[in-house]
Amino acid sequence: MKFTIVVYAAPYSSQAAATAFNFSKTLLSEGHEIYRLFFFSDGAHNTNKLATVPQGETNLQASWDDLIRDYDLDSAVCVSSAIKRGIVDKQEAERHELSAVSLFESSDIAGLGQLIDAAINSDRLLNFG
Amino acid sequence: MKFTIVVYAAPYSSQAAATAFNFSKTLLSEGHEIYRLFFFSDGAHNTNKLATVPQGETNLQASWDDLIRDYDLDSAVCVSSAIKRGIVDKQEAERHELSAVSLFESSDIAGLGQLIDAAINSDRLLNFG
Amino acid sequence: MNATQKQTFTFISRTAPYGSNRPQLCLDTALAAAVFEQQVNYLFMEDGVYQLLKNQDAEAIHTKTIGRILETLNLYGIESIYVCKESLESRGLLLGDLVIESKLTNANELKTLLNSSDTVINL
Amino acid sequence: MNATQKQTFTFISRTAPYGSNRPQLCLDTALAAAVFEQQVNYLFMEDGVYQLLKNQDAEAIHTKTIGRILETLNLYGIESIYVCKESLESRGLLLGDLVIESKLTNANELKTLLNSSDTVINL
Amino acid sequence: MSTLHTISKSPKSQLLSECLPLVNKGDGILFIEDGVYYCANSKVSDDFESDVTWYGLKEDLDARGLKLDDIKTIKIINYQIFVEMCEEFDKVISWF
Amino acid sequence: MSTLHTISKSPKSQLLSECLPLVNKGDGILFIEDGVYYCANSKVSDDFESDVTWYGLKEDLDARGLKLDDIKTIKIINYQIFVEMCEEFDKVISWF
Repeated sequence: MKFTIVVYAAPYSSQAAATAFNFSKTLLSEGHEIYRLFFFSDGAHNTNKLATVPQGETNLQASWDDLIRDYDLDSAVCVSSAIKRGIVDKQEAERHELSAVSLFESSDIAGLGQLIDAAINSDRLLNFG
Repeated sequence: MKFTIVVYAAPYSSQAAATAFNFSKTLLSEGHEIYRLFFFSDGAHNTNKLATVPQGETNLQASWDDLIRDYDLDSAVCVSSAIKRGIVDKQEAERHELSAVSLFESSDIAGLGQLIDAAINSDRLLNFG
Repeated sequence: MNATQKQTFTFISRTAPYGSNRPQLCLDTALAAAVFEQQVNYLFMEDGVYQLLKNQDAEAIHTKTIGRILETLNLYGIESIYVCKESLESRGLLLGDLVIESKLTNANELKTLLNSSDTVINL
Repeated sequence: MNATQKQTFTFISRTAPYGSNRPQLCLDTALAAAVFEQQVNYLFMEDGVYQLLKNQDAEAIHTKTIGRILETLNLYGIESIYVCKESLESRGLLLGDLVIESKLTNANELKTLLNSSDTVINL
Repeated sequence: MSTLHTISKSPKSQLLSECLPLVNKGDGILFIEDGVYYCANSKVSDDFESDVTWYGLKEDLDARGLKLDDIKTIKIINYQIFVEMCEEFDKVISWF
Repeated sequence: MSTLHTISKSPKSQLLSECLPLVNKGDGILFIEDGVYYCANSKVSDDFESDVTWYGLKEDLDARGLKLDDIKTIKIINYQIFVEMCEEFDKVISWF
């Protein structure tokens, strides 16, 4: 079955992003498919590649990155959510003359049309916030 | 009167960070003093220098940076909050071998002792979350 | 995207304006669905009805005034707008307090609406 | 910091564990205050009393188990621990359900506690 | 069309009373995250209606120390079964 | 010692009923952000106790279209007066 997972919440401050991650990991290991991950609003913070955590704690951003690469997932970050939060790829960094890139290469900046497309083309859409 | 302002909330997803900013700006323009700004938990996101906003909207991170520099404020970001969220200065970026710096130079990475110190040495401590 | 696939999206906006960005997220997503010519239902429920209050002016808090955007919701292809009767009444509000004329809908009608939706975004 | 300045900090922890990081923020700040040898009061109120339930095990959700940390709160120099009586009762909980023995405090005592505090962190 | 409703905030949120008027017969309600505290108070769970199926996420119940014997009408499921239930129901509505 | 309590979430949060048992005589309660919706419902504001002073932040009331004539017992203040009130009261407790 094809799922789309929408994440509205930042990592660490609430449990929702971790729940979305656990759900995504489980469905993939059960042989289901993820049509698209969509990071929306504060969910954009899950795709920041500059995070590190103390030893023994889980780096949720890096966990998402691993999962996306392991399963070659389509991972989209809402463009208007991302740039306001300092989540930028090379192209956005150049356009806005910013000093650095913060978005994992495993995710792409995308418009809200990608969320509507995902809703249409998935069997199930789940929201985590 | 000496104030300390503690910000727990990320910009944009809730109003709290904007309220903290408006309050801070008002108290300074009324001739009061800020002993310390302390960005805690998701409040750390207010100090990300890589953010841009569409024309006509307010870049809250840049507004904080302006205010901090204009009034030469002491601005501290909780270290454990910051690094988990990809908010790093040059030193943290080097220590964790990260590709970029995301923290405005106007703010400093600090421990929770700086919050206790601020509570002791300010006349008033206000929390915004 | 395959333009021939038309689905029913229902958006439930349950939160007050300005305190959080959830009303704006819900609206932006509904507008995107309308652009892609999907069937869009928009439901204001619980604190969400406060988004429709007249005389909002968010200038002082440096934000877009949501009430003014919602006034023209039907121009954007969102024509099925519902306001939850119970939510309005429990807040002491009347239809005349709102910026738009819309169907007052009770819980039973809303059940049917949700039941016939393909995707529900609930913010 | 001037070590001779001793103030009274009261921490009110009003939220359930794991769903948000607020219990952890409140605890970390209180520990910092204790390290700086301030007078620390710690109050569990509303959903915050759930932090004290026995038999927590957050292994399955990859988090530190808060209940286990709170068991040893007094070792860190936080000895004035209060649990709001009304909050416990309205949730159908008993003192025996909790990981620590602590004073059950009613609203009137809490009023006095807040009144005599220099700084209140309320999360 | 049947719907699985997930509720992820504590009873203080009043999410269940927001959700219930929109629940159709045959729907399921799954408590996750702090939503599992709805299972903690037997006064609350005794009122759960029987034309809806009630679920609680095991991982979140265990984390919070919520014992099984407090819970009468609620089926305990883990993440694997959560995924399976998303197949069984026609759609999922998240309440947060 | 007098305290100014700020409340910044809508009545759905139940923050006022959490706060009130801890309020001392002579304290102030200030509604900001979505907390100003406590001023919107006259059924609520009629119950406000008189040994506490009640305030609402003008900027947040204006943004939300809350008219003054709905509000009886509440003093409307702007950010400048918010700052002044922090001086008048001995400390501030934030409810969010």
